[in-house]
Order: sequence, then structure tokens, then C-alpha cells
Amino acid sequence: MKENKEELLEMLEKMLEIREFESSVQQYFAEGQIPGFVHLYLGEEAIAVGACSALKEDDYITSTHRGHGHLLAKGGDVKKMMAEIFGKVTGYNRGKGGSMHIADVSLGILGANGIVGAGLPIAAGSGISSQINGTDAVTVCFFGDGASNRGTFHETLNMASVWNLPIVFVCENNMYGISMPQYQSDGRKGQNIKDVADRAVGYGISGITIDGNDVLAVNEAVNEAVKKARSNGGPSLIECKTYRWRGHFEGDPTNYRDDEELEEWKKKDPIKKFSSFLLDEEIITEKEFKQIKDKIKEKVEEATKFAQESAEPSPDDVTNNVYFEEVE
Amino acid sequence: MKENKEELLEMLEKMLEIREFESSVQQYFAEGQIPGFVHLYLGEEAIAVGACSALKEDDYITSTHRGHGHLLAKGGDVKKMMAEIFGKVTGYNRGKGGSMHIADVSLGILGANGIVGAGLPIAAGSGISSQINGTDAVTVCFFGDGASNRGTFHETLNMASVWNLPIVFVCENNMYGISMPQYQSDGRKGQNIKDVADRAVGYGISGITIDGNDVLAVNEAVNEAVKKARSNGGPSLIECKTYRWRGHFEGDPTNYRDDEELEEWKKKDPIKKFSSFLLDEEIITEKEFKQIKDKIKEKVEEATKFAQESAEPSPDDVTNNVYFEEVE
Amino acid sequence: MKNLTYAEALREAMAEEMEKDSSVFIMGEDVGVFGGCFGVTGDLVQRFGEDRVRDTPITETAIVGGAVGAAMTGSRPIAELMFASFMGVAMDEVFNQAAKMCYMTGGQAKVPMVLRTPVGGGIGAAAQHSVCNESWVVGIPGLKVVLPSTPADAKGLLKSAIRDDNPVIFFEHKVLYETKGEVPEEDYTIPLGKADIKREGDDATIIATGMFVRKALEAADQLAKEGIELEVIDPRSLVPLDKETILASVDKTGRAIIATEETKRGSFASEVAAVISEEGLYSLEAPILRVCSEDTPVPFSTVLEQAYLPSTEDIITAVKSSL
Amino acid sequence: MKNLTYAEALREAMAEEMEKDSSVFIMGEDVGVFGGCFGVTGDLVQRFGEDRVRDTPITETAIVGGAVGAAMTGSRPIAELMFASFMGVAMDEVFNQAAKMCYMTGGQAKVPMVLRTPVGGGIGAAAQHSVCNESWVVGIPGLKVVLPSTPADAKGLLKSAIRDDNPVIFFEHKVLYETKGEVPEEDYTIPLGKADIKREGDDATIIATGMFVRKALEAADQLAKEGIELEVIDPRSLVPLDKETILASVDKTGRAIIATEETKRGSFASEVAAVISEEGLYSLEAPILRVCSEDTPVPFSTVLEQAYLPSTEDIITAVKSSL
Ligand SMILES: Cc1ncc(C[n+]2csc(CCOP(=O)(O)OP(=O)(O)O)c2C)c(N)n1
Ligand SMILES: Cc1ncc(C[n+]2csc(CCOP(=O)(O)OP(=O)(O)O)c2C)c(N)n1
Ligand SMILES: [Mg+2]
Ligand SMILES: [Mg+2]
Repeated sequence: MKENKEELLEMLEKMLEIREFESSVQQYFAEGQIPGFVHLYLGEEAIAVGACSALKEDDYITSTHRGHGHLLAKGGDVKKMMAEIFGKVTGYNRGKGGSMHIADVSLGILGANGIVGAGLPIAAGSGISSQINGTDAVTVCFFGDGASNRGTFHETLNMASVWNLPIVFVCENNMYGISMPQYQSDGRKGQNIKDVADRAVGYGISGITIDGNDVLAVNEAVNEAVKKARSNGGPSLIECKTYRWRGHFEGDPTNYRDDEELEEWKKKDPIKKFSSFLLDEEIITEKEFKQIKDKIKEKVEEATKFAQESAEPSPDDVTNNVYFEEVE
Repeated sequence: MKENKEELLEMLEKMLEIREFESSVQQYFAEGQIPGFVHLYLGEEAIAVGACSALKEDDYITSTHRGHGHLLAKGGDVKKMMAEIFGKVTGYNRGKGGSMHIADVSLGILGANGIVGAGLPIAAGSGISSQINGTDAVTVCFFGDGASNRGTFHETLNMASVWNLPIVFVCENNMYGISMPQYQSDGRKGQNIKDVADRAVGYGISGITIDGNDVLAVNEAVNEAVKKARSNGGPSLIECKTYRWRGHFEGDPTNYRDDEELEEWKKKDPIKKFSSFLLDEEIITEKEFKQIKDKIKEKVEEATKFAQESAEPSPDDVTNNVYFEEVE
Repeated sequence: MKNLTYAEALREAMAEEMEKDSSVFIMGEDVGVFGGCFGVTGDLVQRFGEDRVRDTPITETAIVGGAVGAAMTGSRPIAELMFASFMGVAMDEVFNQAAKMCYMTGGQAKVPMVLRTPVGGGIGAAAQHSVCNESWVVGIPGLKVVLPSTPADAKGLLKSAIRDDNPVIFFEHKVLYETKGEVPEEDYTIPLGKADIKREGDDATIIATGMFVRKALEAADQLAKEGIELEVIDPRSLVPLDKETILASVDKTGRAIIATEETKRGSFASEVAAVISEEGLYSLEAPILRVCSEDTPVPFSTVLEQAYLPSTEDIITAVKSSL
Repeated sequence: MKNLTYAEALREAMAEEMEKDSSVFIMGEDVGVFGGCFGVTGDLVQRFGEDRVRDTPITETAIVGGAVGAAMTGSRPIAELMFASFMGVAMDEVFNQAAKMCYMTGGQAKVPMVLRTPVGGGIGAAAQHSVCNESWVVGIPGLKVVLPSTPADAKGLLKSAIRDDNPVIFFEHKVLYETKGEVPEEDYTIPLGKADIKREGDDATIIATGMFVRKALEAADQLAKEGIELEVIDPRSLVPLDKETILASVDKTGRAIIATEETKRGSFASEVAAVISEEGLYSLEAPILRVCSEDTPVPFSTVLEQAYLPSTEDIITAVKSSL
């Protein structure tokens, strides 16, 4: 567990950064400034931050369609991310990828991914690279409860287990895959088990279920799993229970769930939980908290401004980057 | 469990029929009379027979590349099967399918399949049909230990569970997928668990492991699972431990396993086991046993003769059957 | 006649067939209470119940493979893939199972299933949600392939597809879902394999599909002002392909331009060009031109996506260069 | 020069590259102690160990997706799919991941992976083990696609593919594995994108791939006796395609026949026809003909499979009909 104040504050800042970032994306999408689809991470901040705080810069992550939080937590640049989401040439992907495809390969961020479950085999690959190239890099593979029903989940956890790959599988169980409940005793459900972590048994690896809204719990669990993976102990599965505050994508009417359910979960706000802890334990003061919030707000505002003011890609760029070219 | 003599003899006959059939295919393949690939079921007869003896004619099965045994056990016609394997126009598939694609849709045999694990989603489909059309048909889905590592296994068991489909998943764990051991504590392995049945937990269904060389044990387990499925109790997974006597396909040098291992398993010959039981319990006499064997030998010889003497398809037939045509 | 959107017309087709035949059912992700990602299934779950409008887990392989098995055993599944871009996930089921089952079994197995799925860019959905992958299935023997361009075609073709005893890949174009058109009141079907001449003309033939029928018609309107008369042919079903109508038109005009949203290389447009160059070469007075998207993944930024997609202007330029 | 089989040449290419570059590794089903289903990897596991010659479970999706991830993170995977017919299982990984990663990330991600896999019929392996599915990947921007016809080409092209910083689909033809040919002693590569004129001639151009290069050369031998001189072009890499060589030849001969083992509709052969009809129409003195397999799944019986596959005789007939 993170013990010193500096590390705890870093986590708080990241969570606030994600919250602020996503709120801005929500707003600018509603205003029509952002094209395409966006899937917001609001309410799930503790997972990305708790998990990525357990990683070193040269560790890897694979992400999902709901990737902004993961990327920011792994150190992604706020400006380049926002610019990418706005489709600008200054974005991480030069405007070619957008929200669902942001990557920073130099930071080990192997990309958000528009195909549910596609990040899992890619994580197997970075795990293999650690073995082939003899590095101690660990991969954290994020995916949703819905993704855990795809064949890629099965094939990857199996491969990771038989090859003892250094991977931590972090399942973000936010209770839904679009309109499909992960589990309910009666009626439609994505799977017939309450805890996704139960699936670990089928691969001979450890699987645990934790409170995904508790950043310290996430950090502790992932930390341990990372240590194990780094010391050749193989993969683990960690299921983090959480809830997405917004619809599946912006524009989703959420006609498949109750407002009360959302309200219940809002009470479990991961940021409120963590900041209350830090305040109660007198690790930070209200004033410090406010300062951090203001700083983050400014940072995201700057990023938005950067994105808005950046140039569009040139139409001629459309045919670049189909094949890789070494840039000097 | 099958109690009366007639039923027990039927099972014995089927096992012998498969043994004889496969031995003939082995021989004629070696002689060059059969083109393509053949995957023999020798040594695994108890599973197909135990399982299919629990089914009614309008129940369904899905099969695999190693399908001869399943098809015969479900009532497939020996002549049409042999003719198909020889590529003759009198074969089940008019010579278009061959060993890996034999089907008898009218008997609920939804086909052998050349793609490992492809039978599983198809079994989900026949399960759905039972619900849509309000029949009580149950589907037995056969697949190997190797297939249980494919995504189709995962997706199908999950779907079957959430929709409570009437399917019995019968995993034939013959210890290898080609050269890959299903499990071993050290070295290469297809999966990191000793029993494939452990995977049932991940879908919230029951999973058991049984002796796949004991036809009565298989029959009993499948019978129970079929009853459950037929009365709306949903799917089950039954893992049957067995061993293939021949190489993966005819021509396989089997450089990945020991002769001793084979010899050990030959001692557990499912036919010897069952016939000894029947003789010991005096359910049949040695003489009856010999009579049955002779009858079966003759039947398979006739089928082979039929196959050999049948006509080749006409080259013009190549373009027929791409699309379905109702035959009056 | 009534005025319906393309999405409504599709829904009507499904509802009518489900009413008529209890073995017809729908399955896919979020097709139930959510009403489908693009709203096509809408209220069908309320009308037909959860048994016949099945919400699946995220499990494309089992959806398509399940449809194959259901179709082989007396049902008529309509499976929905939320985006055609996801077809890769279920490609073995499309290619090795659905398409081949009848042939492999020597004609025994009937696989009356429809796989509905939206293609196309233009909504900023980027590389993994915008593809036009008609060419993947056009080359697979055993499949039929449809791509309607109007509400009336959508309804009539979908009803034929549901009644067909073979697997039909039924592409829909996302941007067309909300477009409106006249649809007959009475029960009708449109046969698979019959092209529609959407506009007659003598100067050049445009073979266009999906969204590009609209763009071709726009181009034709503009060119008409300059006295150039385009014949616009919408094959509607890509397989079987109505070669006769296409070849007759090219013979009349001497010019063939194929306009589709696919990336150019290895496209359905290439196939049409190959057919014309094989069976209609002597009709040609100019090269066969393909007006297609750039050979790149679909980019996200609106500017880039517009550069990627061919425009009405591109069609006009192609026509003029061939005159 | 040394005399090697196509399979041996492939193995040499891998061994040499693995010796030179420790980030190159192999993974696939039964590529280890079994030596590969067609014996291509042979003794490589003994030479390079189980870490670099990895036997996988039956898990094509994870194999190809794993190769993508490994390639993005500093390795150079050579993934083997036991049969190209199984590509559908991993199609999303080929199409949405491997092919698009570089473009989607704006050029950040490099995906230097090779996917080796055998195509082709002729061995009675029936519908699900015999396909030639070049067309699936020829149309996917971001991939390179190779199909060698001789041992020397196989070795030189595979070495280029391994060194390439992009995903390369490397098709091999099953029936060619045991064919022999001269292979240079020294280290050499053959660039992707350069066609080889396997025989020069003035009367007609045959563009042929894989097994059909052999058949085209047989046809050329026979026609030469009648005084007809064929030019036989082997593109070797289907993407990038050496259009210049093809168009120059067609311009010289005035006739283009494309001979590949694929089913005809929607094939790579169609793409070549489309290119010629678009960029070389005025060179043509006769229709462009495609000599391809029947548009059916691959049948099992030897008689039917021979009827399905085009023969040398079919090529001769096509040439004559175009003269
Ligand atoms: C293979 C695939 N199938 C379907 C989709 C459409 N889709 C996008 S997100 C999503 C739900 C994902 O659910 P989950 O994995 O739980 O992640 P969450 O959205 O809840 O974070 C679906 C079905 C897709 N992108 N890819
Ligand atoms: C998707 C797919 N991958 C690989 C193969 C090649 N193959 C055929 S059988 C086989 C092994 C199957 O093992 P298992 O499921 O245990 O069945 P068994 O052969 O042992 O009966 C393999 C890898 C295939 N046919 N399909
Ligand atoms: Mg979820
Ligand atoms: Mg096995």
C-alpha cells in the first residue's frame, strides 16, 4: 500500500484529473465539439488510479473503449489526449484515432480499443515480450464485465496461465455491458455468476473480488499481483466492483436501469471516499484539497483550450501512417 | 443406468461397431483407398456410446474432427458413413464432405466439424431451437480437451448457462490436442488445470469428471444430465477422461508421447472393460459375444464393400448444393 | 404508400415475418429493452417477448454460430451484429459454418439465417466501427449478400432474406437509418439477385451501392444540368449479382464507373470491374473506374474522414474523365 | 546454390533470422516437438528452445492477438496458423488490430509480425482445410501479403517479411512444401512488392500465384510447342502489388489472364483484373480472363476436387480463347 503522503496525493490528483477530464469531455461532446462516440469513466476513477499507481513507467497497460481514465492514470498527457478526442493534429494519434484509440506507446500504453475484449490478447503479447526480451515489465490488462464473456478473455487467461506471463488482469465490473446486467438472479444477464473472479479457477490462477471504488484497496491488490508477476509468479485476476455514472456512451437513454441504483452508487463516490479518508486522517487539509482541485481544473481547462485551438489534420494526411515509418 | 440386457447389448454392439469401423478405416487409409485426413476414435468408444445411449432419435448431437464414433453411436448408417469417407456419391454427403464433415441432419447429427471447437456454438443453436420451437429435444455437444481452450467453448457455455439451454457438454479429455498435453505439472500444457470440468464454475453450471473408458459411468452421468436438461434444468459439463490409441491423425509419428503411456491405457480398453463386466455378471455368454463380434465384422465389411463399389460423384456435381434446394 | 425511415422499414419487415412464422426470432447485443444500438429492433421485445428477441452477452462467435445451429434445426434466426466491423470476431462461423454447411453436407443442411449488420463511415466512429467489408463475404460461396439503399428496398429485401433458405448477410448503412422514403402499404418482397435501375441514362453507367446510390443520384442530378445523362444501377443484392442488368447498361453507355464506400483494393467494386472486363470488354469505350474510399483504415477526425470517403464530386470527376 | 524444398527454405529463413535477432520468435500450434503440422518448423525447437519456439494451446485468437501485442513491444513474432482456413477464428486480430494499429495510433505503433499459414487444396482436406483466402487480406489496408511459388522466393521473401516493420500475411501453399528448387547459398532477401517474370513471352500475359505459377509454366511449355509464347508473371507479393510490371507486360502482349487457385468471385484475381481494366484498358486486345476455382466450397472427393480446381488445360483454353 501507498504509505507516504506524496504518493497518496498523487493518487488523489489523478482521480481528480480523470473526474475533471471526463466532465469536460461530457460537456464538449454535448455541445457538439467532439465527434464520434465517447464512453466516460466517471465513477470508476479508483480502479485506473489504484492499478496504475502500482506500475513503473516501462510497465504496460492495455485499455478499452472506456479508456480515458486508464491512460491518464498511466501518465498520459492531458493535452495530447484532449486534442486527440477533439480530432486535432496535435493529439496523441494525430487525430486519426479519437477517443477509442488513444495510445502512448512510449509510456507503455498499448491503446484504448474499440473492440470489446481485444485488449486481452494484446496484453498476452506484451507479457510474452517481457519473457522474450528478458525484461521485468508487467502488463496490467483492463477490461469490463461484458468483455469477460468474450472468447478473447478465455483464450488469453489460459495462455497467460500456461506460460506464466507477467500480467495482472483487472476486470472493471461496473454491473453492465451497455444494457446487459452482468448478473441478476432473475431475467437477462451477461453471466450466471455473481463474481467474474470465479472464472480464475478455470485457468488455475488466483482470482479475487474487491471494492473498485476504494482506491487503496485496488492499489493494494494490484500491487501484490504486480509483485508476484514481476517475480515470475504468473498472472492474476482482480475483479473490481464499481458503477458507471453516465450512460454507456454519451447519448445513451439508460432505459435499462433505475435512477435509484445510480443514486445509491453515487453515495459510494470513489473520490469522496478517498478524500474523506485523507481529510479524516489529517493527511491533507481542506485547503490543500481545494488547491489541488483548482490546479487540476486549470490543467484540464488548459488542455481543452489547447485542443480547441489546435489545427485540424490536413486532408492529405489521410494516406499517411498506413505503414510504419521510422521517425528520426 | 441401462438395466436390461437388450439395452446393454446394444451398447456393446455399438462399441464394437465403432472399433471395427475405425479399424477398417485405418486399414484402407493405409492402403491409400481413402483420401484426406482421418482422425480415429479407437480407444474412446465408451464416451460416444455411453452418451448417445441416453438420447432419443430427435435429440441432437454436434461432433468433431474425430467424429465417426459419435455418428455411429447416434445411429448413423454404416454404409453411408463408409461411402462418405471413401468420397463416394452414395455417402452421406454425396462425397462432398468426407471424414471431417459427415452429417445426418434427419437423425439430429449436426455434423462432424473440421474446425476445433466449432461444434459448440452450433450446439447452442440447436438448444435455442428447442426453446423457440417448444420441443423437448436435448443436444449433446462433444468436444475435446484441446477445444476447451478455444473462445467458442467459453462463449457457448456462458450463453447456454444464461439462457438455460438444454445442452449436455461432453468433453472428451484424451490427454492431448495433437502433440499438446492437456495438463502436466512440468512443461508444455494446453491448460493449467488437471480437470477441464473445473471450468464449469465460471459459468455457474455443474461440472463433473468421470472415467471415459467406462461406458456405464458415461451413460449414467449423461442420462442424468439429459434428464435435467429436458426438464428445463439447463446445461451441464461432463468431462470424460480417456486416451486415443492412434496418432492424432493417421500418419502422425506420435513423437510427443511414450509407448508405455499407450500400453497403460490399452489395459483400460473400454470394450474389454465392458465385455468383461457383461461376461462376469453373466449377462452375456462368450458365445453370444463372439456372435455379436462376427455380426459386426460382417456389417462393416459389407459397408466397406458398398463404399468401394459405389460410384464416384460426377465432376458436374461440383457446383450443386452451394445453395439449398428443397428435394421432393 | 407510407413514409418510413430505413430503420422503421427494417423493423416492419422483421415484425411482419415474426408474426407470420413463429420460428423466426432475433438475437444480438442490446436488441431488447435497449432497442438496438441504432434503434432498429426498437419495441420488438415488447411485442414479441424476450424469448424471441434475445439479448445476448458480448459474444459474437456464439451469436453467429448459434444462429447457424438454430437455422439447421428448424428456426429462422435473425442475428444482429452491432457493427459490421465486428464480423472478424465471428468470421469462422460466417465462413466455415454458415456458408459451407449446405455444401459440405451434400445438400442436407439448410441454414435459413440472416445476419444483419451496419456498415459505413461518416459518423466519426473511427477505424474499428466504420468499415464497409462487403468484400469479405462477396467472395464466400454459399452466402447471399444484400445492401439496400432505400427504405422500400430495405423492407422488401429483408423479408426475402428471412424467407430464404440460405444464409444471408444483410448489410445496412448507418447513415441511411434515419433517411425516409415511400414504402408500399401491402405485403411485398423484393427478390434477391435483381438489380434496380435507380435512374436511366445513356452516357455512362454508375454501379453504386448503399450510401453511394444517393451520392450517384446527386451526381446524376448535377451532371444532367450539363446534359450528361447517367444511368444509376443499384445491384441491391451483391450476391447473387444481376450481371445481366449491369452488362446491358454498360453495353448501352460504353462507360462503367463503380462507386462504393469500401476501400478500393480488393473490393466488391473490383469484382464488378472484373466481371465487366471479362464479359463486357467489347462494350467499353473507356477504362472502368472505381470510386471508392482511400486504402487506409477509417480515420477519426471529421476532416480526415471526409478526405477518406469519396464524395459526389469524386463521382462527377470520374464520369467526366471517362467521357 | 543448394537444392532445398520449399519447407526447408522457409525453415532456413526463420533460423537465420532467429540467429541474427534475439527478438524473433515463433508461436503456433504444434510448432515445437511435433515440428509443425506440415513439418515447416521441424527441429527449430531443439535449436532455439521452447521459449522462442512456443507451442500454444488451440487458441488462434490469442496467437494472432498475442503476436500483435508482442510486436508492439519490441519483439518480432512469427505466428503460425496451422491452416489459412482457420483465419476466420482470428480475423478480428488480423483486421482490427494488426492491420490498423499503426494508422489508428497516428504512426506510433509498429507491428513487425509475420503470420505464416498454408493455403490450398489438392490433398483431399475438404471444405474447412483447403481454402485460398488471399482476398480476405488483400483488401485490408495496413497489411502486406505474400505468396511465394518457389523455394528461393519463399526464403528470400520470408526473410524480408520478418525484417519488415509491418504485419505481413505470409501464405504458403501446402502442395508446394515438398517441391524442390535451387536456393542461393549466401544471405539474401527478396523485396516485398517486386514481381518476378518467371518466363518471358510476347503473345499473352499470365499473372499467376502460388501453385498456379507452376501450372502457368506448364501451360507455357505446352503452348510454346504451338508457337504461342506466354509471359508468366508471379507477383509474389500481392500487397504491395507490382502494378508496373503487370501493366507493362499487358501492354506488350495485349492479353491478360489471371490464374489463381482462389474461388473466382471477389478474388485477388478480380483485383488484378480491376487494376488492369482501370489503368491498362487501352492495352487490351481481348477480355481479361480469370482462371480460378469454382465458386463453391472445396469438395472432398478427389474427382470433385479436381473438377473444382482449375487445371493447366483450363489455362491453355483461356489463353487460346483470348488470342
Ligand atoms: C466485439 C465487440 N462487440 C460489441 C461491441 C459494442 N460494445 C461496445 S462497449 C460494449 C459494452 C462493454 O461492456 P463492458 O465490457 O462491461 O465495459 P463497460 O462499457 O461496461 O465499461 C459493447 C457491447 C464492441 N465494441 N466490440
Ligand atoms: C480452430 C482450429 N485450430 C486448429 C485445428 C487443427 N487441429 C485439428 S484437431 C486438433 C487437436 C484437437 O484436440 P482435441 O480438441 O483435444 O481433440 P482430439 O483430437 O484430441 O480428439 C487441432 C489442433 C483446427 N482444426 N481448428
Ligand atoms: Mg461493464
Ligand atoms: Mg484431445
